[in-house]
Amino acid sequence: MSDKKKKSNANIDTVDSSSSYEVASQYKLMWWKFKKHKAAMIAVPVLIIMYLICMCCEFFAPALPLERYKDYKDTAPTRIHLWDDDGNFVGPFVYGLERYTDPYTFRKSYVESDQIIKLGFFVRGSEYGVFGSNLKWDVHFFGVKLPEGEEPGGHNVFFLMGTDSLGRDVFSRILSGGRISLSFCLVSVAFTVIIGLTLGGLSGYLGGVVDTIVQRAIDLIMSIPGIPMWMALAAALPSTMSNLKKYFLMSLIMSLIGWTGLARVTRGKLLSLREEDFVIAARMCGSSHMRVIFKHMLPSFLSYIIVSVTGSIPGTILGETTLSFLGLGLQAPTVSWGTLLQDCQTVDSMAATPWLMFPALFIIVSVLCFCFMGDGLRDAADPYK
Amino acid sequence: MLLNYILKRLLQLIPLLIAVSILIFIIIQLPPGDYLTTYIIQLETSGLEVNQSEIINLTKQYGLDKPMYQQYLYWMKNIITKLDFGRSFQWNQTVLSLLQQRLPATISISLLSLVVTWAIAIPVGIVSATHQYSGFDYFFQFFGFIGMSCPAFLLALASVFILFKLTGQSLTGLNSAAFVNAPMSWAKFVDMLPRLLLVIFIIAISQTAGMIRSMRAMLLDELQKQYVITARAKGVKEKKLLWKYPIRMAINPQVSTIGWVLPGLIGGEMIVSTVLSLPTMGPLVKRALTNQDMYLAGSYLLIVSVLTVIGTLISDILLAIVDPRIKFGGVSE
Amino acid sequence: MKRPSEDVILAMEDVKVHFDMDEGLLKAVDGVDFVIKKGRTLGIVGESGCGKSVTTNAIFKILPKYGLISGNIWLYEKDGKELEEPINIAELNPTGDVIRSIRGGNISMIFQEPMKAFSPVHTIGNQIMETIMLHVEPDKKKAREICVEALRAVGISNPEQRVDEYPHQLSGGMRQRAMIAMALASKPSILIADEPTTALDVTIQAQVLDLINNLKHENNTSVIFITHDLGVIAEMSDDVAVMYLGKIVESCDVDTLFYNPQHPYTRALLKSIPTADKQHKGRFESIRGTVPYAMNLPVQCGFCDRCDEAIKGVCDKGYPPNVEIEPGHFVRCFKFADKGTEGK
Amino acid sequence: MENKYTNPIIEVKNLKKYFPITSGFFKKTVGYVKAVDNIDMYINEGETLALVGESGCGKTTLGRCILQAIKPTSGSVLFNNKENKQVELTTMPYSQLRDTRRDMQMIFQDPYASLDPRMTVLNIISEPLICHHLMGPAERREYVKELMVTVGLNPRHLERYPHAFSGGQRQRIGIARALATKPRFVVCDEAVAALDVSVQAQVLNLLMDLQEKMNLSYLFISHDLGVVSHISDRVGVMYVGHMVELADTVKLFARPMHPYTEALLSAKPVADPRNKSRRIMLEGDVANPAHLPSGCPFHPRCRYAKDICKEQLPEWRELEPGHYVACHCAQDLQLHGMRGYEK
Repeated sequence: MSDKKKKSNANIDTVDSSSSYEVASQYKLMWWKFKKHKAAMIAVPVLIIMYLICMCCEFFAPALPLERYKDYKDTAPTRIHLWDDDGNFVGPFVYGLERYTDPYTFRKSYVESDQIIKLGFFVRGSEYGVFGSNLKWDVHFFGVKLPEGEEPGGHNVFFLMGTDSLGRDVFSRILSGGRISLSFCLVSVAFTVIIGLTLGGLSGYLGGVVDTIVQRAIDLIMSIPGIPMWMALAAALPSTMSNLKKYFLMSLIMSLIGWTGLARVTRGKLLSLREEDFVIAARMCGSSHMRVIFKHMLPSFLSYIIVSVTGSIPGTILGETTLSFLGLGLQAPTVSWGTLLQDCQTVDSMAATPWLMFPALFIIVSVLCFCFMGDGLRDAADPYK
Repeated sequence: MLLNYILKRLLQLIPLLIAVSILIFIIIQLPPGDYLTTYIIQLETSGLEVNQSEIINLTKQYGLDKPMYQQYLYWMKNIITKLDFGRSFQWNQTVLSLLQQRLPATISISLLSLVVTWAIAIPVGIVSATHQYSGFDYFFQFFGFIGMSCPAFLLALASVFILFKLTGQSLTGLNSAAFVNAPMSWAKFVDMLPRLLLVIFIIAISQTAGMIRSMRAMLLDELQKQYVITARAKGVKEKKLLWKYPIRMAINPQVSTIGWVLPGLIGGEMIVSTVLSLPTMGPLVKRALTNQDMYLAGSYLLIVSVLTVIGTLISDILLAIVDPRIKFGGVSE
Repeated sequence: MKRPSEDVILAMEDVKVHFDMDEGLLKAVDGVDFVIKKGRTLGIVGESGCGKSVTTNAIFKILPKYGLISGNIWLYEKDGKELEEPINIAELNPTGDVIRSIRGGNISMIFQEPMKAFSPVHTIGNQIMETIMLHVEPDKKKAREICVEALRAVGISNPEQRVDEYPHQLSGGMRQRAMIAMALASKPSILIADEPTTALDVTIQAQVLDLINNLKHENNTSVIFITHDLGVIAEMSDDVAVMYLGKIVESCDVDTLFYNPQHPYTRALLKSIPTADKQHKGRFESIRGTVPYAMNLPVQCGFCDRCDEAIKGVCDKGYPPNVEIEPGHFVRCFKFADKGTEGK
Repeated sequence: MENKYTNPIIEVKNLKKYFPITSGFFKKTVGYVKAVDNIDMYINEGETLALVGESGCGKTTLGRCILQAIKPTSGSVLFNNKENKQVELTTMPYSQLRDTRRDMQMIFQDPYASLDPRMTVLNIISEPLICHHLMGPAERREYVKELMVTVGLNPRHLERYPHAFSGGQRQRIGIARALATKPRFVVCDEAVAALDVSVQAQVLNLLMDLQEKMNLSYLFISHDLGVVSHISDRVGVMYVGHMVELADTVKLFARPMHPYTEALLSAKPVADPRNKSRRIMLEGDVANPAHLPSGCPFHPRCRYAKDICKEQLPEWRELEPGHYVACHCAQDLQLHGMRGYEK
């Protein structure tokens, strides 16, 4: 009940607001149920934070994703210290890195020097365009405190999760890849919703020939294994295509399989709702077709749509990363979590530079969070049970 | 009764299979450039002489100069009458011979994974449901979530990496280097076994997670049903009762899910075998796709689709056998 | 516990079933006493949520895990023989051997919805034979013969063939007959019928009621008949217990209940049923308000808020006593607190 | 009594509703379920016509066909509208039908399914007002409160959602919604079947009060003969899609003319232990509406059946003034009515 309503009705005492359960709307009841799912209650803030950080990845990352530190290839993650060797508290800092060649194996690696490089928040770093615009800014959320006048890219370096074989900061690349991977699944799901709702809705509402055609199409798509079909379709995209185009086409390909599930849910719900007493009651009240659909039917199956859609996100993320990992999806220089993992395809590379596996952690955490959230939503979808 | 049902289902499959083959043919034709030019370029770049008569032969055999729909008919005709799936220019072999070399391994690995999936998921699901909110239940619920959120390729990478760290052995491939070209022998089999098990478990795990969840939910649902109380009221032993009624009812829908578990397993097999470079279809098809060797890729797609459709059919028939409501036409109520 | 008299088979003593739920303690059954006598039918009548089904489930010990049962349920006779030491069912292990030999063997049950009460994937023969093999005849072949006979006895035509059919192949009425066959196949001494005809049409209901009555007389079975329909009660029962909010508010023989009811709730209930033979197009005398939810209730007579005869300061201060106003006629009401001897 | 009602508000002629049974890949129609078959009847202004019958007999379908909630297969439904003009509902265009719905409403069986759980009581009851563009928001609010008082609800509960009410209270909300546009004809579809006895009596009283107050005509669909005997002026008995008998309530209960009515009346258990009824047991089960027996659909269960019953569908005849029956042998039978009605 909104405050507005209270005010519009002068005598407040006619409104019984003593017990909140009695006046709780659908969404309030759903929220109460959702709140009981502890894992989901943790997952949602984690996801929000991940999205926020990845959307503003230039600001939150200490370096730019394509920026190369030529002298620091395959560097292991830098350790952050708080106390110096003598036990004095300095605050967060790292030691400088020196190249070291093993005299027996000739393997190159880096060791900590005595140089103390202080870390800080809101530090100056490489310049970037804010949200891809021409507006330039060089402040980063955290990173090394560069001495006045020194340009970034020198020897005052700090790699939270190491660097790859070209000397690029893995952490910065993960955030940037997160922007692609995390937005990709939303775009794909948007396509899924558009196709699934339209076809499922038409199928359920019109019935007859349309229904038969859509049902057969679903059968058809369901009978071709998803991953090989994704791969075949992705491979059919010409390699000359621009990255942006490829991004959208790839998400469309993902949704070409995902929509079948949603269309089934939509159709089934529409068919069953059409026979529900309260919908017939609405028609008997003299509601128009549009009012019946949008005022009475849509709100009651919206929650199921949301559940179905959230349920399809993990599969999309996994599919995208898998395809990109196999080199069939998004391709370099586009950075996504899948393409990042391409660097550790063999046991040898994994053994030599295990920090390149960090993107996997982000994949697992984000998918896990979506799974928990989907679980919580499913529990809350029907608060009237 | 049952035979009738099977015949009816088989008849229904024909239009579906035709539609599947058309769709796959379209997918094959999607990449720019036609098969012949790609083939000629391939030959030229590898420094081989282009044999004109061979080109003409190919053109005739696959109707490559004809309009699209005729090419499709040629393709289908060759497959149905001669089992001729076309040629792979990359390997300069018929697709059929490639399939013969590698498909058996693919199919056996997929089917074994299916067995392992069930062997793990069903008992775990049962114990989870009957001991709801126990430590066991919580552990496997957590395991289920992890299994669902970890992509198969990552699982493969991680397990190979961990085993490498532990044993110092790289477990990629189906055999260690010494045995790759050796003829099949007991020693080779012993060498193969741990690798095979690893592959099967990796493929099975991601499917297992989902199936444990559905088995658990299904059984929890069935345990509330009135007929369980009826059986209890008859004085049936709790354990016997559990197996005879709710577990059987909860397994029924699992049987009917072969249709959607199988595609998942086939996809999983493809990814895992690519990552581990196994001598199965996976790496072959991946290469075919990246090099747009489309007859090979298309044939693979067609075969796995047909397998999926057959799997669905089998699961429907199994369901009809275990659930009398379907056998006798329509679920009442 | 001494057996009150020769013909008492089962006695409930202050039986309570409480459900420990998140929101509080749900007192589904709150102190119920009655006895089951040989060959007689006890009808339990009440509105939905009064605890009548939970009471009988307590006799079977088929309550959910969070259901707490207290009081005594004494069983004096087992397999047709008097027990030297009566069994207290309330204290039995719900999955133990003793209760399992009683369930289906000495006490059987007919459920409300025959469709849901049968497993859909087993033949009815299979499910009926299960009872027979457990309690009567372990040999499969002989059990099948008994099963066919049982089906014939409940009026199912072609029982040799029906034995191998699945529940969904039978009509609603046939399924309920099969259910009765299953319950009576082991010749139990007590049959509990939990709203056996509520899901059936009137003409089918008539068939089933007739069947239960005939079989009861043939086998001299005691019956507990649960229903909300006073018409069915009048047809079926010898003794009646009226339940309201987990308590028996009035119990007596069926004639007394319909011709000399004493508790205000019973009287109001009898007036509010739409019987066809009343004055045409008359208004109903209804009971105001609704049955409260049996959770976190104040200590007072459960009916006092809806009762026209409630005495302020008495009825809403404590539970009314159970009074035997005439031999065998118990009323739980403050109006009769000093008009008879207090019963158990 | 009878002359009081002479002005039919609803007239049903040859009404049929067949549901096709489809099968196979192409959904070929292989047969029909004849849910409602050739029904003729009328309802007078201000009277209550009850429809009784066992489950699956088509009484609910008939009620919905009359209100055009389901499009009938054929036949006509004439409605006497406010201008006292008979209009044909089956062929009426949708927009006009929407307007006409102001005058005819429906009360549902299941008080849990018939109210949208996502709407407040205010919104539920004012839905018909909004749809017909009656009154402004403030006025509507006051009117809804008034209505809530009329049906015995606390108007302070205006902003509550249905989940906060008991079954009986929900049914009152449903009644308030049905009455919001001041209709003249209401179909009560098993309106009290889901309620407990004590609450059922309250709701029935309310329905009778409202009828008196607003001069409503009811089509009261029920399976409970006890309820029907109290509330209705005339009763129609249905059996697998066919109307088998229709007469004044007292007449029908006292001297039924169709063997099925007789069996139905005798099957009802009477709340009187000293006077246990002698029942007429019907053999077998209700016929399957997808595979009706030839001739009279009741003949396999009828103890009076003759050869003609197996071959010919009996005609719908008015044997006595106002007493309609579809039975070949009706005039030759002396059937028993319900006790208490028989003199």
